[in-house]
Amino acid sequence: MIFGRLPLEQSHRLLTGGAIDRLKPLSFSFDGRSYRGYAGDTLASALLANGVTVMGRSFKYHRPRGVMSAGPEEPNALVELRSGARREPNTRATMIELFHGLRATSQNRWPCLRFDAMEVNDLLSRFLVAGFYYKTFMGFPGWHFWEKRIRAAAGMGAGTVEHDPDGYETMNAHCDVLVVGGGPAGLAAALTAGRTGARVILVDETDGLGGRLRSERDTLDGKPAIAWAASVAAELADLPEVRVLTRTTAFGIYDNNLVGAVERLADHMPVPPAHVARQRLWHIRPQRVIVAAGAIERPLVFGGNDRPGVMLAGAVRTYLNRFAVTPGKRAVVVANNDDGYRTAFDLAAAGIDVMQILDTRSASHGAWRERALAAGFDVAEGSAVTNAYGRMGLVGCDIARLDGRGGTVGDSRFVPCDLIANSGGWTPSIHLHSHAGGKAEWNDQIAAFLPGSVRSDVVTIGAARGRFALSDCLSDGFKAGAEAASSCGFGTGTAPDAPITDEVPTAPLQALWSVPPTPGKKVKRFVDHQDDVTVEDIELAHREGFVSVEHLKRYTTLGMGTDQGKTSNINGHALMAAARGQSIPTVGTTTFRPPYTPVAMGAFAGRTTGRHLAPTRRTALHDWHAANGVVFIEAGPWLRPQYYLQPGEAVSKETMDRAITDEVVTTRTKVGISDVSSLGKIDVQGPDSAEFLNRVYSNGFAALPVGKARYGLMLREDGLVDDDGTTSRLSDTHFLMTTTTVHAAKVLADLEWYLQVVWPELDVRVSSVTEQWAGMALPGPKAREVLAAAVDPGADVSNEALPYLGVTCTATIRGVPVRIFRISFSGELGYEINAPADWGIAVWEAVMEAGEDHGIRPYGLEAMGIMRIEKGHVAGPELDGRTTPDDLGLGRMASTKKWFVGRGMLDKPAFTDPDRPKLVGLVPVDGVSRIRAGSILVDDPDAATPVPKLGHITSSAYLSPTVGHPISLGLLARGRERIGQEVWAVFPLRGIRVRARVTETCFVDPEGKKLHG
Amino acid sequence: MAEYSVFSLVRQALSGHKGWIRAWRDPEPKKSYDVIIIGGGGHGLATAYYLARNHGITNVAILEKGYIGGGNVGRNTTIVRSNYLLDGNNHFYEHSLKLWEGLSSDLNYNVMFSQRGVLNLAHSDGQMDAHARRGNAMRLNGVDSALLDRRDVQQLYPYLDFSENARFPIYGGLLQPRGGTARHDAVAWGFARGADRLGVDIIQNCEVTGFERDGDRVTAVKTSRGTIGCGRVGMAVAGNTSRVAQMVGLELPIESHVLQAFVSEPLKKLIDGVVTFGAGHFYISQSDKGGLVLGGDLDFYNSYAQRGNLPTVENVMALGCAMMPNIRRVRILRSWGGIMDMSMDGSPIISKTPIDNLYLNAGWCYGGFKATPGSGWVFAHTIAEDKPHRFNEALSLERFATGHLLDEGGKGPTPKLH
Amino acid sequence: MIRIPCPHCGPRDHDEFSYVGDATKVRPADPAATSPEDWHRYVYLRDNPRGAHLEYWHHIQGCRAYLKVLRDTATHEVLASGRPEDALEAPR
Amino acid sequence: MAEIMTLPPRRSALDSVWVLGDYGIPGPSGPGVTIIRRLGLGAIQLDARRDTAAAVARAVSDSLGIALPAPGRAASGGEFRAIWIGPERWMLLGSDSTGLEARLRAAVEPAGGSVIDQSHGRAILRLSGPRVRDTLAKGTGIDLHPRAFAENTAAQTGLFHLSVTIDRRRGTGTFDVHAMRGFAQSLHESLCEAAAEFGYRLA
Ligand SMILES: Cc1cc2nc3c(=O)[nH]c(=O)nc-3n(C[C@H](O)[C@H](O)[C@H](O)COP(=O)(O)OP(=O)(O)OC[C@H]3O[C@@H](n4cnc5c(N)ncnc54)[C@H](O)[C@@H]3O)c2cc1C
Ligand SMILES: NC(=O)c1ccc[n+]([C@@H]2O[C@H](COP(=O)([O-])OP(=O)(O)OC[C@H]3O[C@@H](n4cnc5c(N)ncnc54)[C@H](O)[C@@H]3O)[C@@H](O)[C@H]2O)c1
Ligand SMILES: Cc1cc2nc3c(=O)[nH]c(=O)nc-3n(C[C@H](O)[C@H](O)[C@H](O)COP(=O)(O)O)c2cc1C
Ligand SMILES: [Zn+2]
Repeated sequence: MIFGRLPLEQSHRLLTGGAIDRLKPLSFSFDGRSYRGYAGDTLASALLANGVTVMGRSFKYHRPRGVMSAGPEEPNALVELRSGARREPNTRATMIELFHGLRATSQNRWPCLRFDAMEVNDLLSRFLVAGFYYKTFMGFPGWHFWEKRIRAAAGMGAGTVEHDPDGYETMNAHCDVLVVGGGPAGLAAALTAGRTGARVILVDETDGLGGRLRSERDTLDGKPAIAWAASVAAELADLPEVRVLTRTTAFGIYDNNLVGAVERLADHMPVPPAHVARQRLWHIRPQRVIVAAGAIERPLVFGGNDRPGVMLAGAVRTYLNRFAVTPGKRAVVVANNDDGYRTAFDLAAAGIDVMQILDTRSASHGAWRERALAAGFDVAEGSAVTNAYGRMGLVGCDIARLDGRGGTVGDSRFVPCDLIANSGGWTPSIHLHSHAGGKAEWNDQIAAFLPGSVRSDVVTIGAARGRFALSDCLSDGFKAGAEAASSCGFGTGTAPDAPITDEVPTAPLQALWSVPPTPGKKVKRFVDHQDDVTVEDIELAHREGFVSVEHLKRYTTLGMGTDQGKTSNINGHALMAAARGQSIPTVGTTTFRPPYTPVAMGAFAGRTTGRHLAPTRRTALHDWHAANGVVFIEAGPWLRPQYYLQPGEAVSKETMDRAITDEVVTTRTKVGISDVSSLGKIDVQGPDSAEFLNRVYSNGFAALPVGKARYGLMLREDGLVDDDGTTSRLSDTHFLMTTTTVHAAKVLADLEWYLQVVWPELDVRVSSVTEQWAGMALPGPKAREVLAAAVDPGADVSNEALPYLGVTCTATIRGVPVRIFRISFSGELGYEINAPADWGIAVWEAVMEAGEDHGIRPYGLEAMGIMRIEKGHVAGPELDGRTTPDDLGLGRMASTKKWFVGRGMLDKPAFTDPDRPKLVGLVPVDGVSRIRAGSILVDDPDAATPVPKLGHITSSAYLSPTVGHPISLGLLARGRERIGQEVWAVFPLRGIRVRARVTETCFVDPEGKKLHG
Repeated sequence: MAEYSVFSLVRQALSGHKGWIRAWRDPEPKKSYDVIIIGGGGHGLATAYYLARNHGITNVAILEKGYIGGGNVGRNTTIVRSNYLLDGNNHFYEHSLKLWEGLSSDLNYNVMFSQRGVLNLAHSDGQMDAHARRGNAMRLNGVDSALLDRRDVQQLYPYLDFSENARFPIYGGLLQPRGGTARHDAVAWGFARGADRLGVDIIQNCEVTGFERDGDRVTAVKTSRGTIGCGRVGMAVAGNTSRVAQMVGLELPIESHVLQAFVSEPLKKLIDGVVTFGAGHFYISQSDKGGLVLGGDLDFYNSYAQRGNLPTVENVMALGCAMMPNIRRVRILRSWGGIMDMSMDGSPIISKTPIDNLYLNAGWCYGGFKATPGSGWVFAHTIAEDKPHRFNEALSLERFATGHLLDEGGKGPTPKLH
Repeated sequence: MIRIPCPHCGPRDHDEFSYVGDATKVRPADPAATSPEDWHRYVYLRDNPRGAHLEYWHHIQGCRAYLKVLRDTATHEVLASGRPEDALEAPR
Repeated sequence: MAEIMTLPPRRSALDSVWVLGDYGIPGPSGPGVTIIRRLGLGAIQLDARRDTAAAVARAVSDSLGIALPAPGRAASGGEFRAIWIGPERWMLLGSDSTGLEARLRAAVEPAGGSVIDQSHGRAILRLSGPRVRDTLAKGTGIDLHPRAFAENTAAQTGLFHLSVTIDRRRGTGTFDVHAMRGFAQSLHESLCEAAAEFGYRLA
């Protein structure tokens, strides 16, 4: 058992009421201490039920903080949830659903929550004002010294260094109407739209439907409103085309109304069930979006307003009504709107002493006030809390009368209390509206921004557009749902009647952006609780010229915490507006950006990570390699044989080197076979095929005879080399092009481009046939004998019938029709055999069998690489996108007789500069030193920096088994003129320098006798 | 209080910080200036600062359409390095890096330049070779770099994916120890304050809307706050370059693309330096505040919207989670975009133009933050002397026509690929 | 996600496509008669407008057709789409 | 003439991973998804070239008795299925024994069509069961709801980042997925992982 001690009793839990399940007690721990809560609790409500008031520490001053809200806006009560590889720092206690065995710890404190050494920052706070770090730490001992200390103190929770064991996935959905938010407005909208038969998706961030109804004691048609919500939920569940996703946050609207949403499938459980992802990221593509995201309450800004026990009034009602928790025993209520009264009634109903209702409005004569007075509450108008006291929990507060001009009248009065419920009005959640490109329009009546104009396919309703009365939310919802469905072709567009509410009409609020301090007291008034931004910080920013809201934000970090200013931005911007003497809409607001609430990186990544980061491409011969000692290597998406171990060998440097050398030697002296299936193969058909190839290749293809292959070079439009490969003419109008593995997709796309866009007059079709054919190269002096033995009787592969660059499509091997090309990358007598992929292994085995007596062995990429360097063939490192044909010694392949892609650029001065690096061979003068690829070629390695450079080594073989010493290729300035001379190949990263002799590029059989043999 | 120091801070603390003055003035634009710099981003501000500091030219205005630092200087991932392959770039960026090393003292503003090391991972032999070539070239230029093998990388960053599960195993990497990060906003503000103190007028909310011409010369700049006469004009408007250039009839080898960036919730120190993935575009570091700052590829289409789309977000996160499977549970707090002036070879342009007294600073792609001081330095020189500094000779506008391209990646004239 | 109406497949997410770029650039029809300056203009220079931009996309994961799209680079709104040979106009 | 030989058996890309059985967490009425491999199929790509579409279509209908479907559609005719996969491009499917390629070649080449054998280049899976749509929706952005993707609808699209053809067959929620052979194992892994929470059967 992880819980050593007995659970404490839930001292702050009401005996009845709430939506918790008292029959399902759950044990959990916080900071190592065991507690008990109920199913339906959040961590915050369960801690409050157990009388725990301090749940976190603030970012900068490390002030003890309690819970301020009951929702996603929570800035204070952030904890580390779970442990080990699943540790999740900065998790809002208000959003953690309680589960059995939950473990959470406080964060950003040392050594513990109650005694935090970093609280010294609070004492030093007068130095640590906004932006102090820009003004100091510049001279000795320098920023590096201080940064270490600051980094150690900064950050909130600690991440883990272990790999997350849980899975994530993505899900796509389409619908007619998406409703974001399952409060009364969203429920009404989803229901109306759903009843028409339209495809509807309803998402809500929380674990259930009802929104604010879950927190309030409203009634609908005389019954508890929450019962109405439950009945709507039940009806929605029965509608076949409606999908309800709870625990799902719509975090952003992207172009064309793609709504990103994250569903927490298993965050309310100890670990995800087998085969179930922890979270699922939804791509929702609705025709219409209805945003019914509700509103978020604003705190009042007064002295000590961050003390544990100071809560938003709406949150207090949530704890009372939904969780049956009493967040205090003696409460003071302070508000600039009628919510104060409403809260007082709920507090009283739960048996809590309401010491005082403070209405900051100078005069309010609304119905709520009348009711409160009638009920005997002590109401003080035009008054507010001016300072709150109590480090680890509230003990009381000063209250004073406001003079309406930023000061107080008369003396303040101390009122003992352990709870302050405060409300500064409500801020509509216009985040998604803003993501969709909608404007924010200031509204004086509610003192907040409302959604302004946006396209007709995203509408915002209910509290999210400032309609705070329940009846208005409902009528908004019924109307929007009907309209959205009918615009998608469902229903008549008429809204049903809304149920009847029992609302008490409300009087307007009176904006109040900060409360003056208790006369004579120095107080801290927090605007942004998480980042410890105070009224004074905002004034300082103003003094120093950081007066635009964007500068204010960046200078003070206002609104930059995990809550993104949900509770602080409007207060902060309003205070800046006041300092500037301008209106709030003039000053404006900062930009709303996704995500609405923070989203785990893993959820975005989904399955596309780890092994699945990119799909793996296997050749048709893969299974043979795997059964025959292969070591695979990643080559782009492909897995290709790197080399083959002999039975019983394990991977090591020695076995690898031996294998590679043996593979080269076998191929050069006998015969080898390798898998070249990954080379791109493009089928080119149509009467204009030859003309087309003649245009895209720099060398001529018009006259290529049927049954012949030719090496071709392709340039980009900018004149630099793009790709190479051999192309064969299978008939007058039918060609097979091959490309390098890496460029296969790009070359196909380019060919399609020229055919579809540039030369639509050419009658040619191109298709990839890479996957259709397994490809095997069969080079070596014995290759013809092996091939002759492999092909079925009747096929003639003699030098006469199949000469160098010959092609035949009529042979069969084991009955399988194959294409045989007499081409070679290694410089040996060689063939490439293409066999339909499903028969690839059968054909490969037939060839292996035929070669057995000749000592055939398979070779991998390493041996292939060495042999192509021995031949001086160019590959990826030479085709690096910066070389011209002439740089590579392929200048003769740029025809002067015709136009081809890239020719228009070939004459640029820089491309014809004789000083350009040219491809050469390089060998160590001492005959043994390795010349590593990536070495730089210089005349004088000891020259003063910057050392003039002549070029670099592109490819190298540490040992050419054929010539018996290391060889390499490089690009060297005026290289062809330097053949026979010596240069230095330096590798300062490893302190290596090698004297190298410049040679021709071809080290083996330069006349190409073997090819033709 | 104008001078910043620990003493002034203490003194102010004792008097409630009432004595601090504006970091820069908010002047009305004058009738005309010797030099007008268009664009109050890092480069524009640095240029004005060095015009005054190095060349004694102080009758200078910076015209900024919004608030200074609201462009890319305020929305980048703050990586500073000089690990370039090609000499034309390497010398320039190294000059810039050297300036970074003394910048806070020079400006009397802590830009929090932090040399925590920039590590580029490699995932194949070919990539190791390419890194080696770059590192060797840097060494020959006197620039620090180190080639790490797999084990070295594991020691530095044990939580990267060294498991069997990694799709692209880590072979090693190239480390530039002197590389690092800086506090982006502070760079803008520090240069602004520095320039202001030398007499430069910083004029915000002043959008350039056109030019008055006299033949091959620009005589005045039309703005949303009136027409302002000019001696010379330097243009440093990053993602908006083509638009402003079009006002004088210049067509440029530039496309505007959106690049997204992300910051996570603040964490205790988790990542020491800057790490970039080699098997896809992804880079990450941790801000002094504790947020992981990360980014990746462009959104691939021309865009002037400072926001991107979800597929790129997912791709960036996929790469990040693959490289560092320990950050999957870390939550992204905010995402945003910036408009990149993608040049056709992926390298910048600091150059004279066909218009006699108009100078161009553009084409930064996603690498111009690290260039800020160096760019300002050589651009100021180019404007003051009417000829390039030796460090921006290779960064000319003509190079596209002559073929003297600076294509670090060899991607060719396809901006989205750089 | 930008939804791009493919003239063959209907509207699809933009991540099925690969972006090609400026469609107002027309490759010189007679390469032999094209000056280096015109090649330079074709390969390197871009109008790069803010607002309506005529561009090519390639439906690479779909029907593999190249399409012409008129798209607003400031809002990402697709104003029109068609085949390469179509002359596109913004609606209304 | 070469003697008539029996061809070796075709080896599918999934032979090494296809282990029959039930996996994951089945739903109340058994596995949510059943996957079978469609083996022994000829898949012949047919391109009509410039101005030959009508003639090619006529030739196909005359010789195979199948009408080439319009964009976004698939059609069955006799023992064949034809799927539109691109402008003037179709994939024709029929079992190996039908001699499909030869018949097509004979019919359409004179009419100006091109024929390409892709039989070995594709792995074709058939998915059916109550949770097929949910499984596929984890990997593709297209709308598979019957209102949007009725029988005989076919799409070239992305599935788990791979290019595929999705062909909605007759019957409730039966889809054929054609993938490139080389990626077949990757696709198979993704499909199985996606289906595991619904339970799946490899049959
Ligand atoms: C997401 C992202 C990540 C990046 N990461 C890095 C990185 O890690 N390292 C790195 O080195 N670089 C990085 N960069 C690139 C770097 O930020 C830019 O290259 C660099 O900031 C551009 O120079 P600037 O600061 O002058 O541009 P900006 O700050 O964009 O300045 C240009 C200014 O010109 C103004 N302007 C435009 N038009 C007008 C007009 N008509 N009139 C008046 N003013 C006008 C704009 O409002 C803007 O303020 C990144 C960029 C982004 C977007
Ligand atoms: N007393 C007041 O002045 C006052 C002020 C505001 C609201 N209210 C009351 O609150 C209710 C408002 O109704 P409503 O339906 O407009 O809002 P609501 O607050 O009841 O419901 C909004 C719902 O949206 C969800 N949500 C928000 N953003 C989301 C997102 N991005 N993704 C997923 N889910 C998201 C929330 O979890 C919540 O359940 C009414 O009952 C109204 O009377 C009263
Ligand atoms: C290096 C860096 C770190 C950032 N850290 C944070 C952060 O901790 N919290 C936050 O809200 N935003 C952070 N931002 C993002 C800014 O809030 C803002 O999104 C960005 O500067 C772009 O501006 P805009 O969103 O106003 O367009 C950071 C940005 C950068 C460049
Ligand atoms: Zn298409």
